[in-house]
Parts: sequence; C-alpha cells; structure tokens
Amino acid sequence: MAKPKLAIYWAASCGGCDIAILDIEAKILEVADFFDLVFWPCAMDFKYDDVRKMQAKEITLTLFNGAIRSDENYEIAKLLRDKSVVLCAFGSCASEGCIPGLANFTDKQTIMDYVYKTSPSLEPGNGVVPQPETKVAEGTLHIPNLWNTVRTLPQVVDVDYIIPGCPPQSNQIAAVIDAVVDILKNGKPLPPKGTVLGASDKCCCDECKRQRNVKKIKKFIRPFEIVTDPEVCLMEQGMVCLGPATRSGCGAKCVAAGVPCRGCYGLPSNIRDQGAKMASALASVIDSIDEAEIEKILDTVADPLGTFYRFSLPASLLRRVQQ
Amino acid sequence: MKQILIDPITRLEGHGKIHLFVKDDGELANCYFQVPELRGFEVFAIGRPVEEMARITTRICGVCPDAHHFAAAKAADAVYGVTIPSAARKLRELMYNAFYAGDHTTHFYALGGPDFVCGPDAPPAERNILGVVAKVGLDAGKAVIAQRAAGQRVIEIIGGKKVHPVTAIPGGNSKRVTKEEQQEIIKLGEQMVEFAKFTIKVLNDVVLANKGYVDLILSDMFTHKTYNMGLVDANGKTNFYDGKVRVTAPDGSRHAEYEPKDYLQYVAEHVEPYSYLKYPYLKKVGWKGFVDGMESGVYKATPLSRCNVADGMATPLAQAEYERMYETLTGDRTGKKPIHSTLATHWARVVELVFAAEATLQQAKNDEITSDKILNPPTGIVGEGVGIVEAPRGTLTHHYKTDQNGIVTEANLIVGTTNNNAPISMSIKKAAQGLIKKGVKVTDGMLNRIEMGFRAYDPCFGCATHTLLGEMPLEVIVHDAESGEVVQVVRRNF
Amino acid sequence: MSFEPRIVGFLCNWCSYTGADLAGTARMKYAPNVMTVRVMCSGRVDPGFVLDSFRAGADGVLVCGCHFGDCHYVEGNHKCMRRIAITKRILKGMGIQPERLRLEWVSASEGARFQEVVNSFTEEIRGLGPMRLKEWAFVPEQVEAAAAAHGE
Amino acid sequence: MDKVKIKIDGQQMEVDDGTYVLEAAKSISIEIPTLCYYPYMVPYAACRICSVEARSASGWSKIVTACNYPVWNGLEILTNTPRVINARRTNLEMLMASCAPVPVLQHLAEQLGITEPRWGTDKHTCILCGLCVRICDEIVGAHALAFVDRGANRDVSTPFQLDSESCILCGACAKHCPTGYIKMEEIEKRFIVHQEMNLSPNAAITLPFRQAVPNVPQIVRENCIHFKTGGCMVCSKVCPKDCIDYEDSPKSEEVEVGAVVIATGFDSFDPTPMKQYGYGKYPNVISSEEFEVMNNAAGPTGGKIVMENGEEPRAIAILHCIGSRDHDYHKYCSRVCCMYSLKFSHLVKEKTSAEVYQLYIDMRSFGKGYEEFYGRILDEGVNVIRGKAAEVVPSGYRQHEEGHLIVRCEDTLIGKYREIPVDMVILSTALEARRDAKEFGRKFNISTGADGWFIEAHPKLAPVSTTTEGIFLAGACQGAKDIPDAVAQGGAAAAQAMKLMAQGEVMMDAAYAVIDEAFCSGCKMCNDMCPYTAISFDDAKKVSVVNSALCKGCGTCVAACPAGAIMARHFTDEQIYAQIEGILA
Repeated sequence: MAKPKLAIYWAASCGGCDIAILDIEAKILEVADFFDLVFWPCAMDFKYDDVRKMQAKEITLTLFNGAIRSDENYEIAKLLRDKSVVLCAFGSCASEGCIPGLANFTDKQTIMDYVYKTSPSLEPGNGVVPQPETKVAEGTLHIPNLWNTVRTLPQVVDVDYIIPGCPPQSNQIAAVIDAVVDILKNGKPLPPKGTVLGASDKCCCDECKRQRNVKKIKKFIRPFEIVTDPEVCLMEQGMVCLGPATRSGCGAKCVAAGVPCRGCYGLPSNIRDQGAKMASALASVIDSIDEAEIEKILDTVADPLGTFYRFSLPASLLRRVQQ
Repeated sequence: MKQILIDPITRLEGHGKIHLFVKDDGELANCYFQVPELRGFEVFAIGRPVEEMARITTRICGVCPDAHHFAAAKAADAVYGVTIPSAARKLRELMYNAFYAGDHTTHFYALGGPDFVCGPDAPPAERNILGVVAKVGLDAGKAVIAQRAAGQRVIEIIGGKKVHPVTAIPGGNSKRVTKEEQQEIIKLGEQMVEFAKFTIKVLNDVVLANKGYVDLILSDMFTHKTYNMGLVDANGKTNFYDGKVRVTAPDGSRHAEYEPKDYLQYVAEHVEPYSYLKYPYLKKVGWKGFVDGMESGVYKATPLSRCNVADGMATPLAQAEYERMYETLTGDRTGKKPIHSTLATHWARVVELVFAAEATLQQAKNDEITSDKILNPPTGIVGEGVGIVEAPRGTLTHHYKTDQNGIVTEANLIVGTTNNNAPISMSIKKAAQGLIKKGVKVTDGMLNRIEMGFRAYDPCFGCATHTLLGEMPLEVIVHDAESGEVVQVVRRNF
Repeated sequence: MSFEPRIVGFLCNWCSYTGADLAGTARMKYAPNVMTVRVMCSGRVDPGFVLDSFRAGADGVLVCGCHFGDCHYVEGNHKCMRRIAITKRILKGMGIQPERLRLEWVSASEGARFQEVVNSFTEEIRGLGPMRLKEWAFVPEQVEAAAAAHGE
Repeated sequence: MDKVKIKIDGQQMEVDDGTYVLEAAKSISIEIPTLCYYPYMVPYAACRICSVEARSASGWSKIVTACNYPVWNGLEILTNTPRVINARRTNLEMLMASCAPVPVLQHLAEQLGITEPRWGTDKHTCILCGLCVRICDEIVGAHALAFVDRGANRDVSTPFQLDSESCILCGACAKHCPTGYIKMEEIEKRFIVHQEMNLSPNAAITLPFRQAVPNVPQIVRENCIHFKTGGCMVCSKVCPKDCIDYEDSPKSEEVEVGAVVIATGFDSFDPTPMKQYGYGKYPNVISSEEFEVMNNAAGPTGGKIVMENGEEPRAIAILHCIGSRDHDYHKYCSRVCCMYSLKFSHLVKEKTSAEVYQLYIDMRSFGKGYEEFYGRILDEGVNVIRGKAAEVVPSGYRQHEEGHLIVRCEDTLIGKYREIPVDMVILSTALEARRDAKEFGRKFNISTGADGWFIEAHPKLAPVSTTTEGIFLAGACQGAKDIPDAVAQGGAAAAQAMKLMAQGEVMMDAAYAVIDEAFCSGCKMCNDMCPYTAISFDDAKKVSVVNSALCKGCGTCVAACPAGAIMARHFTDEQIYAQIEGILA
C-alpha cells in the first residue's frame, strides 16, 4: 500500500516546533520511513501549486504550526484543510496564538510606525515604509498583507486535533507519532475530534515536584528578586506562576529549573480563559480583605495581562485589546 | 521582460523570496531579495517586565533561541545594573558554546557540506546529507544527529528546556547544576571534540584536497569586499557570549571597537519598500546602496567575519585551524588580511565549531559550574540596557529601556541574520548576474550556485531543519513580467 | 433609535437577588436593562463570566453581593471584591473601560437601593455608549476582500 | 462550748457561756434599746442606753451594759426595774444635754417619760457613740473616720475635716448612724423606680434583671465593699445558708448542640431623643416599662401608681406609637403597644380615680378578645383621642396649673387642637431589635433586615427557620410580637429543633461542589478557600476533596479553581455561560 502522506507546515511561528520534531532524534528516521513526507517547508522545498494540485484529502495528516497572521498564512491553512484528512494544530502558536499573539495587545499600524519610523537604529531621516506593492524599474514587487489581529488556526479553519506546547516536548511528539502509527497500521479508532494530544487533562502542578502547602500572598515577587527555595512551590514563595491554570505535559521543566510557569501548554480542558482563571485564582489567595491593601498587593504583580495571557491572548475570550 | 520568482528560499522571520528580472534577451535586469513577514516584537515588548524578555524573545527564532535568551538576559542584567556571579556567567557561556557546536555541525553537514563534499554540480539526488554520508562514512549521519542531540542535552541541563531555554534571569541563573550533571556534560563535551576533529578531517580530505573547490571559493562570483563585524574578548579572540564589538574595514584596518551599549553610534538600519526586513549598515560610513567596498556601510556578521575581526581563537585546535585557513586563502596565517569570499564562511564555521567544542569541554571541567552561588538578586535599577551576543548567524543586539519597575518602555532588536540582509541580497544578485546571461537556459546547477550565494550565510531557519532531507530543492519559474504567463520552469529534486 | 444598554447582573442568592425580588414585589420601577444571573454567592463570580458577558455583547456587567460581614458564606463577598479588583485591571488592559464593570453591595432588605443601583448604573453605561468588540469575529469574506484589494 | 443557765426578767434559759446579755435577751425577744450597737462588731458600750440590772443568787446586784456583758451560770437579768429605768434616763438626759433634737432620743425620752432634761438641751445631733468610726474600721476597713479633738469639741470626722481618699462612699456610716448625723445625698423617687428595675444600680448584691434565670442574686464586685477593702463580708455573716461565695465568678461553658433556638427578644425604644415629649426632663413623664415596674406589687411603690412627689395622679395621658410608625425612628408598627396601653388605662382605672387619656394613631386591637377588651376600656370611661400627641409641656405658664403637664395634640375626629392637662404621661415606646443583633447574627450566619430583626428563611413557608441549617428563631428577635405569638413561635422553633434531633440526620441541599479527580492536580489553591473547611487534601491521590456534608455550595472554590476541576452542582460554569449566551442572544 502507498505510504500515508504527512505534511508539516508553519505559518507565523519561530521554527521551534520543527526543531522539537527533530529533537525526537533517531525516531525521525522512523517517521521518514513510515510516512511519505509530501510537504515540510523547512525541510524541503515546496510550491503552493503542488499542494493545490493534490486531491482533496490526499494528505493523511498535517501538523500545522504557527499562528495565522497574513493572507498567505490563511491561504495555506484553507488549502491544507481541504487536502488533509486530519488537520492538527501543532504547538502553541497554531492552537492559541502564543508569543506572536501578544501582537494583539497592539495593532499593525503601531508596529509599522515603530519599526519604520521611531526605532532608534533607523537610518537618519528614513521615510520609507514597506508597501504591499512596490513598483521598481523592472516591474512590481509584492509582500503579503499583514493582519491587524493574530488568529489561531481553529479560528480560521476546522481543526481536528490539538497538540499544545511551545514547543511541544519531544517525548510527547514521539508518543503522538507512535499513536498515529498504531492507528494507521492496526486500524485503531481515531480519538474523538477536538482531542488534545500529547498532553494530559491535569495541570502543570501535577508534574511539578515542589512542595505545596498553604497559599496566602501578601506581596508578589518577581523571579529574580529572591534566591528561591528549590523544594517549595514558587507561588507560595510569592511568584506569579501559571502552572495551576496550565495543561500538563511539558514535564514542568521551567518550574523545575526555578522559574515560574508562563502557561505555554495552554489552558486545561474545563476552562475558557486561561488569563481570567489565573487572575481569579490569584485574587483568591491574596491575604487581605482591605480594599486599599488589596490594590497595593495587586500593584506588585508586574504586567498582569502580559503574564496571564502570555501565550493565550488570541484564543482568550476577548482575543485582542479593544481601542 | 521576464520575472523569475524563487519562493520561498528560506526562513528568517517567515519566508524569503528572490525575484530575478530577466530582459527579453535573457540578460539579468535586476534581482530582489524579500522578507515578507514582520512580527513586531519591539512593540509588544513594551509593557512587559524586562526579565521576561529572555523568555519572550526566544520565540523570535526557535533555531537559535539561546542567542536571544542570552542577549535579552544580558540586556536585563544591564537594566538592573547587576554583575552576575562568575559561576552563572560560566554556565551561560558553557551552554552557549554547546549550542554553537550543535548548530554549526548541522549547517556544515546538511547545508553547506553537500555543495563541496558532493560538488556543486553533482546530481541533486546525491547532493544532500545522504550523499555526504555516502562519501564520508555511514555513521556520519547518525553522528550528526548525535552531535545535535549532545548540544540540545547540554542546553536542557543548564537552560532547563531544549528549545526556548528559561534559566537566565537578571542577576544570574535560576537553576543549579549538580555534580552528576557536570559529569554528563563533560562526556558530551568529549564527544563534541572528537566530532570536531572528525569534521576537520572531512574538510581536509574532501574539500581542500580538491583544487576546484578552492578556486570556486576564491572565485570573484562569491566575493564581496565588505566590512566585517564580530565580538572579541579582552585578548581580541573570538567570543560568542560576551566582549566588545569589533568592526574591520575591507582592507583589514580597524574601523571600530565598541562596548555593546554604544551600538547606536555605529549601526543604523536602512529600509526598502519591498521588504519588511531592514538593512543594517555602518552609520559612520553611510548607506550607499547594495554595493561593497570601503565607501559602502554594508557589513557582514558571519563566522567568517568573526574570524576576520578576531586576532585568533582561544583554544589550541581551533587556533591551528584558524591559521591554516588564512594561510591557505590569504597566505597570511596571522589573519590580518581579511577573507572576502563568501564560500569561505563554511570553513570559518568549522573553525568556530572546533572552538565551541573545545570550549564546551574546557568549561565543563571547571567545578565552579556546580556552585550554589548563581544569583545576585538585583538591588537597584539603571533603566536601560543593551545586550549583544554573537548568534551563529550574526551579531545579535537587544536594547531595552524600562521604567523604575523594570517594565519595558522601549525596545530595539537587531537580529543575527538581519545584519547580513544587504550582503545576502548582493550575493544573490552577483551570483545571478554571473549565471543568467544572454541565450543561456537557466539550469539546475545555476540555481544551486545562486543558492550557494546565500546559503553560506546560513540564514536563520535555512539551517538545522535540513538535516534529514538534504539540501533544499529549488524551483524557478521564469515567467513573462507583463503577461505573467510561464515561459520556463526549472525544477529540481522533487 | 436610542441606545439601550444591555447589562448582565450577577446577583447573590441571599442578598441582592432577594433585594431585587423585594423591589419587584414592592412594585418599584427600575431600568429594564439589567438581565440577571442568579449565583449562590458573589464569591461564585468568575472573572471569566465578566469577560464572556462582554464577549457575548454586554455593554456593562453588574455584580451584587452582601455587605461586608453579612455574607451568608462568611466572606465570599471579600473574595468577590478581590476578583473584581483584578478583573477591572484586566478590562483596563484589554482597552475596555473598567467602569463598565460595577460591584455593589445590596442586602436582601434594600429593594430601594437595588432600584437606585440599577438605574444609576444603566445611566452610566448609557453615558459610556455601546460596547463594540473590535475584530473579535473572524470573517473570511472581509479577509479575502482585503487580500483581493491588496492584489495577491 | 459549755452552756450556762441564766434568767431574764424571770424567764429561765440556757445559752452558750460568754454570750452577751443583749444577744441572749434578743433571742427570747426581750426588747432592750440600743444606739451604738451593731451585731457584727465587738460591742463598745458607748451610749449605755442598753443598761440592765445584773443579779447573782448570792443577792448582790449592779447595772451593766447589756451589749457587752457576758453571761455566767446562775446570772439573773432584769430589764425594766426602776433602777434600770433610772439609769437609762440619766444616760439619755446626758446625751440630750447636747443632742436634744435627734428623733431617736426624743422617742426614747417619751418612753422613759422625760419631759425636761435635767441638764438642759443643745442642738447637736451627734451623740459621739462612735458607731460610724468602728464600722468604717472594723466592717468596711476603710479607716476613713475617726474621733477628732477632745472634750466639748469632740467630733467624728474624716482627718482634718477634709474629703478623705480612704472613704469609698459606701454609705455604711450614714446607714448605721443612729442619729442621722451623717447623711448621704437624697435620692429622687423617680430614680428609685429605675433602681428597682434591677434592685438599684449600684447595689453590691443584685439580680441581673427581674425574671432572671436562675433567679438568684449575685455580687457586683465593683460595688462590693469586700472587693474594695477586703473587709465587710457582712452578707456571709447574715446568710443563714452560707451561700455567699466571694471567689465565685462568671464562667463560660462549651456545649455541643445539634440545633440552636435564638430567642434574644427585643430592646425597648429610648424616648429621650424625642425632645417634644420631655422624657428625662419632666419627672412625671415615664416610659411604659417604668410604669409596668411601678405597677409591680413587689416594686418600689408596692404597686401604687404615684407621681414623683408620692401623690396619686389626677389625670394620666398614655401616648401611643412612641418610636414606632414614625419615619424618623421605626417605620414599623410594634404591634403590642395598643393593647398594653389599653391594659394600662384599665389598671389606672382600677387603682386610682385618675382620668385617663389614650392618644392613638390607629387602634390596633387585632386578635382574640382584643376588640372586646377595647370596648370594655371605653365602658370604663377612658378618653380615647385619635391623634398623635404633638408635645408635652409644663403647665407652669398658667396660674391655676402649677406643676402639671400639658399634652398638646390634634383630635382628628373632631378636627380640633387640644391641650390636655395631666399629672403623668406614659410613653408607649416601640419594640426594637437588640442593639447587638447584627453582630450576634453573624455568629450564626443569619442576617438582619433593615429594621434590625433577624430574617427568617421564608416569611410564609419557613417562619422559624433561618438560612443556616439548625438555627431557629423564636419570639421578638424575629420581629415585634405579643406574648401569644411569641409563645407560638417558640413552640414551633422547639418542634423544628426536636425534629432535627429525632431524625439524627440532615437533609443536604443538592447544590454543592464536587472535585473531578481527573482534572485536579492538587495545586491546593482551594484548600484554604472554604469558610466551612469542607475541602481537604488527599495525600495518597494528591488531589483535593470536597466533603459534601460540610459544603454549603457557595461556589467560591469553583471560581478559584484555576484548572476548572471543581464543579458547583446546579451552578456549573456551563450553565452560567449558557445563561450569559442566552440573555444576550
């Protein structure tokens, strides 16, 4: 029988997901052996046309990483949706917007203005701003239109599964691949649509080895302000740690390394807004009933929004900042 | 007039495109290199705590997140005006060298390698890592993967995570390294050094033994006499993690040597309307367009540039290889005379690879890295800081201004590959001009040569991800600029 | 036609909800703009509810609980106060006027106060004007149109 | 102790050896006059009024002072022989030589038939018996009094006639001074009425209040001499059952119960702020509670209805709705005032011949037999005037009405302004919630309404239950009500409590929180969240667990759970989000 076709595409992302795939090391050979890799921009060349020429549902599995930020990203997303049996949002960018999603705190104009008009290292007196369309002596050049709002893959096309993480941890990727191979080889049933793969239902604390006792917070501290006790829950040491509101699967590596979780594995199944939930939980453990004091304590949270929504802004209830 | 669009070629922030405009008579009219994506990290950095930038900017590039991690961390240290404990500094440097070793390896074997090991005109099917493996031995492929794995493992031990490390915070590191972990790193270091030696051998036997290659390297088509930029330590030797930025002129004379915080006096960025990516140049020389020479501010920041500006390498094997390179290509082993041929960058990369491996092992053996004293919690705040490291693909600058709470109010980033934006454009154009001529049909070999022009820079994302499947296939569609109808399609390796 | 604010009111079962009832049985007239959701305690109100209300098109959100010391669950209202405080910060950061979220203490016997709160809040929201979410929904047509205009 | 046989005025008796004659005589109730005698002190024999004749079998006889002459076997005492009378007369005449006007002495003089004291008389009132000095020393232990000067100038006083710091103002000296030489301030009669409400405000031994349970007196340490000086302890000497325990003090005991009935009752409204009625300004304006006390047969006036000056009033006005049905004070109707006011007029009519005026807004004689009672009052000739009293003023400005009060009001039935002259005004004050009801309610997690009464779970369906399981309300603490209603509600509350106890199990509200182990990662965010400590941590499974029996379903832990692992049954996130979606659709 013909090998199942595998496609891996990235839109607005950093490539870390692809590196993570490579970090499964020797297993990558297995993948190459089992699948027919029809499409992996960073591993091999491709033309959109070639994909367009494919039959609908010709690709068995597409791992799509990266957020949707330009017409081009969107085009490919639609294209791959049509051509793939299973479309999988791979990594934080595709599933929830991730760090590029922080752009939803601002807008395209502000970014263009800063980068090409106010950045301190600009050519003195620069008046040039990149244009969608540029006439040069020899003809016309185009660059794709940038969107004002970063979108997640599920927001623009129908997605079958989600593999969270920034990036998804290699061991999880390996596990998912085994599962997929198992399904394809032995005709195992597919998991229900919308299932989150390569992660668990619990939250980061489940994998965190630190001691947890009582959470009562009088002042929030930042990761560098103290030499942390390696044994004790970082939040109980006063840090804003998103672990409790973050899906587990990462192995709680960051907290183990002494820095608080920032939530890259996305929100657990039962909640709708990672930031709001974290905020609610934090507010709950603030140790005061005096309004003024509470405000004081909240002031010690550096950049609450940017922390609560570090990875999930475009997927949050409000999706972007309102002007 | 016809337009040839090579799209996409490689990923910096997103894809890159090459436009070749060909006159009806086949003569190349012009060539444009585009980067069609923009993220705006500088803008959404505003309002974030500066210590978080080391965890945010890693997402600029998942291939060299370590470079961004440290550049941002160093900037943050500066913002808080704190000196990190020497143990922390050693850990960071150790991790960074290990990262270099892995990164350079993959590029040399997967990307640059094939062109030489197999020859630029070898059939594409062979001209990839598998071809390399065939030439230099079956285990090479596995060795390359092992080498990557080694680098990633050291990063995981010190940085907490393989991709997007997290442990560098203002004032030092958040994670201690245990004695057991140190032993593991030492083992990995030894493995790296062994591999580095093997790489030198490959370079000798396969590349330098072949006069044709040396000529190709030295050929004018791949030569640009630009300024060079790189970090050097107190002794003027190459250092990736820290030091002063040294810039030398095409003639080898010293243009400048400055502290990171002064970068704005020396570097500025030019903008073209057809590309989102800016074109850095030397402020004091000025932007003169896409031209080289003493008068043009265009500079390179590549492994070769780093060798050109440095007085040598800090480790014995690397120093030996350094001298050999200069002797072979300039006849002056001291390295006073800069090398301008782009393709020599591959060789320089091997020199750095050797240095990185040696340094990793050296530093891993220092027991201080297992110290508990790895964090000086900052007390005061300065409110502004610049952090510069050498990313494998060029000098990486992070610059932050903050309020009294260390919340970023202004940010400026000059990313590794960006430095080489202008040179890359020039290399592509020069290669294309050399190849696309009246009456000449565009062939696969030509395209590869064009590609060799920019591949030497190892533009971010063009690199590590090629390990398995060999060198990037390429397709060129030559079509009529007016009607847009396709007149010729050149495909390769599909 | 004039703008009629749509306000979601989260009312504590023991105080404000009964207070609203009282206002009703006492035949007090007050603005019909507040649509109520009964919760057992203001401490049940999750910032997510507030954000989702705005997401779903509310112009304002009113949360009512028991006066301090009167909470049927001892101190649910204190927890509520803390959560509302942080939620206001989130709204501010998200570019939504924090005034669109109001926390009031209305006891079971304060039907009149409930009337007053609802009326004043409704007027305040009327003053702030309708709440329009910017680019929340993803509309392919718009994007494709833009792309076409863009010439790609 | 061995007994001795003695004879007093011919009566044979046996008493303990060493007993004083006076005590012995008292025990067989033979009167011997005394002035300086006080039973709990060493006799002093200063006044010598207690002189008696002592005889022996051998026949000799002599005059001795009974108070300090110990008995011996075979002693015979005669208390009214001419010789004895003569001795007493002489002593008295000597005392009268300086202290003629003292009533006690006058009285004795009559008994002894003295008309003209031989040595003349003088106007002093102190007979220098020294009783006060001895009491202050021996009993009170304050040592504030002493004899000063000597001879004709001898006197009892505090050192140097200055206010003594040693004096504790206990009043013992004044109380026992036989001649009334030492006086305490006069106490107003009105004040006595108040005093009687708790057996005087500064008494050392009192009942906390009438009908206190248990109804036994207690020592008020701050008023007790013993706790000031360590002396006195007279009460312990007096008490025949040795009940006095100075060491006893209030104790609080913890009792585990399954149900609580709250019956804390009401406070009565203090009319002082209503200046127009002059309460506290005019002594004959009294509150209904004070009037009740006055009516008490055991009360200060022995149940007599009298004015401040002790005279019987000729006209009494009873003002309804003082503090209730009043927008400035309580809007509610206190329900009981109309009826007790009618009862008052009935009592007045019964006990006095005074005219009674009832000034009311509406006559609310609801309930069994009430309306009939109202009718009866009318038959008794009580004047009922529809119209709330505007003010009470002294009638001083009119010649013929000295010392009386004028009640001004509008008689809304005849539509006329009236001024009613009366001697006494009774204010029918409102019932109001106990001042500490709010904080008390917090202890039980029950809330109070705007007017301060405790709120029942449901006005119709659960009138005695509260929003807290097992806590019930009885009587006026839930709202003003009269005795029958209070008793009825008390019964109901008791029954509810009994039911709980009989069941031995409680019905759970279906709305409580549950933690889904599959989603809980044991972050412990919720553990300290629960006011009922219903959440505990399962160390084996590393998850938090809700004890559904303790959970009250407030849902604050649900809002707090960052993983969405806790579900509030019947108020789930899904349900609430769906409501939001629905109402805004």
